[in-house]
Amino acid sequence: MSQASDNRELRLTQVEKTYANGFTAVQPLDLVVPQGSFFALLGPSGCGKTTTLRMVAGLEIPTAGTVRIGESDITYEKPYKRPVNTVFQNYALFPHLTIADNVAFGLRRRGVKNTAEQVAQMLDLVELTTQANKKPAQLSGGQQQRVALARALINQPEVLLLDEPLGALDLKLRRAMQLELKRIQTEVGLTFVHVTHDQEEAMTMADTIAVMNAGRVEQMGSPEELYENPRTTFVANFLGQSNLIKGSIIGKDTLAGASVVKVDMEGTIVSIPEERAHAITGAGWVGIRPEKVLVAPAGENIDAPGSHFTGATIVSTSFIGVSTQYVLRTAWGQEIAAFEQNTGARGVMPPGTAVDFSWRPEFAFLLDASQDASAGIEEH
Amino acid sequence: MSQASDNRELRLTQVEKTYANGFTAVQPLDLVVPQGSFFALLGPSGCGKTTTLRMVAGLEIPTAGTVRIGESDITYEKPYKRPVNTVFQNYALFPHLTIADNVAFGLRRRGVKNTAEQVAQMLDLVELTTQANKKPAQLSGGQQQRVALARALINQPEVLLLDEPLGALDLKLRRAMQLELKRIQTEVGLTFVHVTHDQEEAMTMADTIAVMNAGRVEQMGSPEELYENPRTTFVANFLGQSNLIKGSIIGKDTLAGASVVKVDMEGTIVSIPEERAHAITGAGWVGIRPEKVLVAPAGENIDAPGSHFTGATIVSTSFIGVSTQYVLRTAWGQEIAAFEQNTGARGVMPPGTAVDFSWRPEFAFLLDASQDASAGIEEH
Amino acid sequence: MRSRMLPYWLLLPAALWLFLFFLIPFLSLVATSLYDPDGSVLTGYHVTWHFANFPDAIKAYGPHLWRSVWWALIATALCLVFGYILAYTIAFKTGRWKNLVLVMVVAPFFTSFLIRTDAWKLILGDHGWVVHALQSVHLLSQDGRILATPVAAIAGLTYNYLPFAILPLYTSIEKVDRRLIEAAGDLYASPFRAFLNVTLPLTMPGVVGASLLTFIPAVGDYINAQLLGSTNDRVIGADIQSLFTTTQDYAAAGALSVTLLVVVLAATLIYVRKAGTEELL
Amino acid sequence: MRSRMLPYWLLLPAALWLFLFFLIPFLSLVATSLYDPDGSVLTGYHVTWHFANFPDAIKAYGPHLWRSVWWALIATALCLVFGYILAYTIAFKTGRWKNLVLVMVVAPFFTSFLIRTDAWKLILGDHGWVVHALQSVHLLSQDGRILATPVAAIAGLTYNYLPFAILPLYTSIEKVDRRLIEAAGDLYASPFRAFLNVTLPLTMPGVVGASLLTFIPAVGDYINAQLLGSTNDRVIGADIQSLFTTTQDYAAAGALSVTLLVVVLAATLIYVRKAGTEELL
Repeated sequence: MSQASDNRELRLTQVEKTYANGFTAVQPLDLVVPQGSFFALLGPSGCGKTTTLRMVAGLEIPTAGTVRIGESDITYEKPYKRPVNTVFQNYALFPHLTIADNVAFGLRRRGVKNTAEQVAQMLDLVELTTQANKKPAQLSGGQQQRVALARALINQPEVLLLDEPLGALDLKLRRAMQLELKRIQTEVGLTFVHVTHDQEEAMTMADTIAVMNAGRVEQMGSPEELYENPRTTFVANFLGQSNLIKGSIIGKDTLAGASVVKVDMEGTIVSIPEERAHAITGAGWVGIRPEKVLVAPAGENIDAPGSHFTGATIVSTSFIGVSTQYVLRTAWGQEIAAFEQNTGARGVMPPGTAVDFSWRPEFAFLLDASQDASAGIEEH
Repeated sequence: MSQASDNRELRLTQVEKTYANGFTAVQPLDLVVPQGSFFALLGPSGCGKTTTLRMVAGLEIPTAGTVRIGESDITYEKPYKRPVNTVFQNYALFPHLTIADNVAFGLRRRGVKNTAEQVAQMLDLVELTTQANKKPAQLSGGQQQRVALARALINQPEVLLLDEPLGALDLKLRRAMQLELKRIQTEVGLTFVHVTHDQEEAMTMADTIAVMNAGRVEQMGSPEELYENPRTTFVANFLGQSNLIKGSIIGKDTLAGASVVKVDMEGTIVSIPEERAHAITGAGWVGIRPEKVLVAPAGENIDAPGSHFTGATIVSTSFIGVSTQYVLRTAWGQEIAAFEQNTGARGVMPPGTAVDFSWRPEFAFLLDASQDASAGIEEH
Repeated sequence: MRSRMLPYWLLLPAALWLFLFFLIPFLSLVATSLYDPDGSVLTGYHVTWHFANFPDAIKAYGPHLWRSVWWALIATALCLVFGYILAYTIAFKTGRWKNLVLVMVVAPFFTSFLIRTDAWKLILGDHGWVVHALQSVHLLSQDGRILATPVAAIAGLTYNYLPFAILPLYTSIEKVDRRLIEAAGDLYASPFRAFLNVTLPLTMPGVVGASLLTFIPAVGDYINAQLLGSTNDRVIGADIQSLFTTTQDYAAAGALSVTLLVVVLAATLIYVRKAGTEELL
Repeated sequence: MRSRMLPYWLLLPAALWLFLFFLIPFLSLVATSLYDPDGSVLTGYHVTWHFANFPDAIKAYGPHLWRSVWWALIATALCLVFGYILAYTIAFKTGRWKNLVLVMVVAPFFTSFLIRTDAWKLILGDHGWVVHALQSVHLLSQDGRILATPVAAIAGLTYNYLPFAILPLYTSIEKVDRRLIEAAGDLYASPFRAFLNVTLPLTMPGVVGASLLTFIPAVGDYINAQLLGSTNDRVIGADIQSLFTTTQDYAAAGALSVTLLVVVLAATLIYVRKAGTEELL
């Protein structure tokens, strides 16, 4: 179905969805997904990411705005006429059809007579050739997921939509399927739009991530950009974990030839690179990722030239194999998290240990303090 | 119900369970769970851990062996007469009763007339006071989990059994509930026996972990012991991730006053401390955890004196925020995994980079090569 | 926009159904109940708003109505007890035989209502083996009989409506999560208390459904009374039937039908409210 | 050890049920069907293995049996069509009105079988508004009638057994995962193809259940034929009934009953096998 047009990017322009009951699931939204890219919509449940996906699939009609693939406007096109296929959250395999018939379903509906060869190729791609004549219920979760993928891919859609495709799998299997999906996307070169609430999944697979919250895109960029330089507290907390420390912004300065913003943080002056400072006056949140916080017993040398703090104590220590997670109480009484990889260079420090900690100033970021510091930390 | 006896440890002696169809779910098993400890049974599904738990609860009768709490033999005691309560996998809250009535259920069955005060205290402990008059279906998953906990704890059982109590929660909530459960266990001081297949969960919470596989306990010990010094390939792979590299064992030696076992590993002689060597002749697997493998661009200095290897290439790079996961191809053609915390000390190295890698020999372990190197890696 | 009216259009079949199959018959009946009682096939029938048809009919047939309700209640209670035991056994205790046993239970339904009732007539008849057996152990006097007694009629009702009781009971018992029963046991409830405090409350929808599915048709049934009961013990269904077909006293027949309908609806509403299962309706 | 025999003991109620309510009536019937045909109330009845009862009965009543089967088939087909439309509408299109509409559909069931049929008799009667309406638009001749025709009898069967068709259909349609229909649409199936290729195959258990629940009782039914049909169009249920009660020719009644039972069982087995839903039984 891929057409020989030059640019078949997916473009959402001012797309909006308000339901009959007045609830606005998606605020006016602009998105451009380049052809052949792996794009992730990341956000908590209810943020509008699934509604956005369904509007692309044609399962919901936008209240306003347009959905285009290349030059063709598909905003009001019926779902069964769109060059778009979906891998549904719970796979939605047809229970009364065999695996082969499930995979052939789309081709047959489009009038393709001889589907056997294409089905065989596709089953080979997802390594399910031996399961062709089984019914979906006889397959494991991971196998069902691959059938759902094959059933969508065989139609060679211009855009493949994935709605939390790995949500039903357990942790280890999920990690394995992430690599698999990424490999297949690279191989077939289609545009993938992937909806997920699992930040690790989005970061592992996507070229570009759009973080959604309450119907809006909070920030969009590559995984590294979003992780290293979040613009809002929501992104800082939802994508990984962040320590946010209150400070008052002093103003811009130049340090070793680079523009920085200086902040008085609990009596210590820290310098944030200007491109990482998303507030320039008043109060601000100084943010730092736990793995950037290096800890050592009080007085020992720390390999992180920059912001150095003394007088902290370890409050709790969790050994989780790969790393140890510490919670420190700082001299000014705040609890902050620090991760240390168990490289073996140092043993695990028990709670109560007096420690110093430090971070390289170029990894801190500065956010506007008018935002809720706990936005994006899932409540229960 | 806690009795004034000196030692109310839970003791399973040669407990065995074979079903009518001949399947042996639990091979003869000895376990001692000290009073007041947090004990985890960890293993993949079907390993017999849940059957073991159910035999303690009285929901299954052992084919042979005895279950004792202190001096009392409860092997054949009816479940409703045991000083044991369970937090079930899907909570098993009574849908027709309010939260308060759910929590009061056990007390009422034992003839306690005035339960209001104890229920109020217990709801306070799990922070659900305001939900007392709701029905379970009106609560979120995390709240239901806490009701299930309160309903069991209010009976002050001598042993509290937890059957994958966090399995139905999503990742972030699971991590929060782990800390909560651990806090409550420390507060109430009861014996907790916790069944799980999530190794991170077991390591975060338990004092002692028994790793089960195919009806047998493979290894038992503290989380650090099991993680740092696994005795079988199953434990090495199931509890975290391991690189296993084939080598031929040369024999014992003494190095700087310590007993070591020397192994010829792909041309390099490595020394494994004797207490970490679980094979002493023939072929062996040299095991090393990915976070112990330090990587640097070829020729750069690595802060890990010991086994040093050159001529490797990065095959894949996954940035996951907290850390970057590399897969390297070694000079002898094997793929091995290495994790690097994103402390900011070095940027992410792209695939194709020529690298050296190294690990401290005291963190390697040596396993018998007759074992399957992929045991415990969940297949799909 | 395009489909805003669609749901309303699609409600049409249901509305039509209700109109055709409930409202029209019901209104026809109500109209009939208000006919001039002196009408006949020859003189024609006319709605004269003759409300006296109701007290007249109730005066004449009140005891029969009362007997029908009473018999139906006893039959419903018996159906609930037997049905619950059977359904519970099938749902919880038969394991892999479950399907076989379910087929066994539904099997009698494959013979028609009438044939089954006729067969019972043979069995319970004065020369049948049941009477002989009961007489030989002196549970029944030598000239005692079962056929043509209320016992036979109620037994027939119970037997004929038992499948209607078993199916909803089975459905709701089968849905009970076994883990809840295990949890009750874990929380110091003996098997009996677990049944009272967990299983029974959770299966109330099935109990209510079974009650309604047996009581409602049993009240109007006259076949069992006619074939198995005594001619002295007339039930309201038989009265309505003969008024409609033999006597052709449509006014009385209509009044009696409406009265019966009101009694059944009232009984249902009170019962459902008492059982606390309003959400079922 | 202690509970190894328990499951067998618990199978007892089901076995007892089958014995009492199916095997005994069935064996009684079979015995009856082999009575000496010359027996009477006065001379008594004896099993003489008189197999000729069967050809005799079939010869005498074959056309009636054929008519019953034929009418039941038509009524079943009509029930399936109307029932599917109604059940589909309720399950998929009524949204939050679902419960209300379900009550509407079940409401007619609250009046007894007999009263409903009698009410229909009034409606379809020669002086009822249906006939007048049809006559005034010349769809029916001035002396044409509906009552006392096969049309009325089949309409009555359809009407009375429709609730039995709707409930299994509704249950199975309601269970269909809407996401499968969305998935079919996503995979280039128009709504009509999605219905044919996904919804319909997935609801086959409901179709089979509905067919059996209407066909089986409809074959044996004689009330509709008696009240609404013509006296010239006798059905097999009426024959059995009058042989049992009026003529007291137990031999012929028994032979006819057994024949009917065999026909129904055979039809069921063939149908279920054709529909490929053996696992339902």
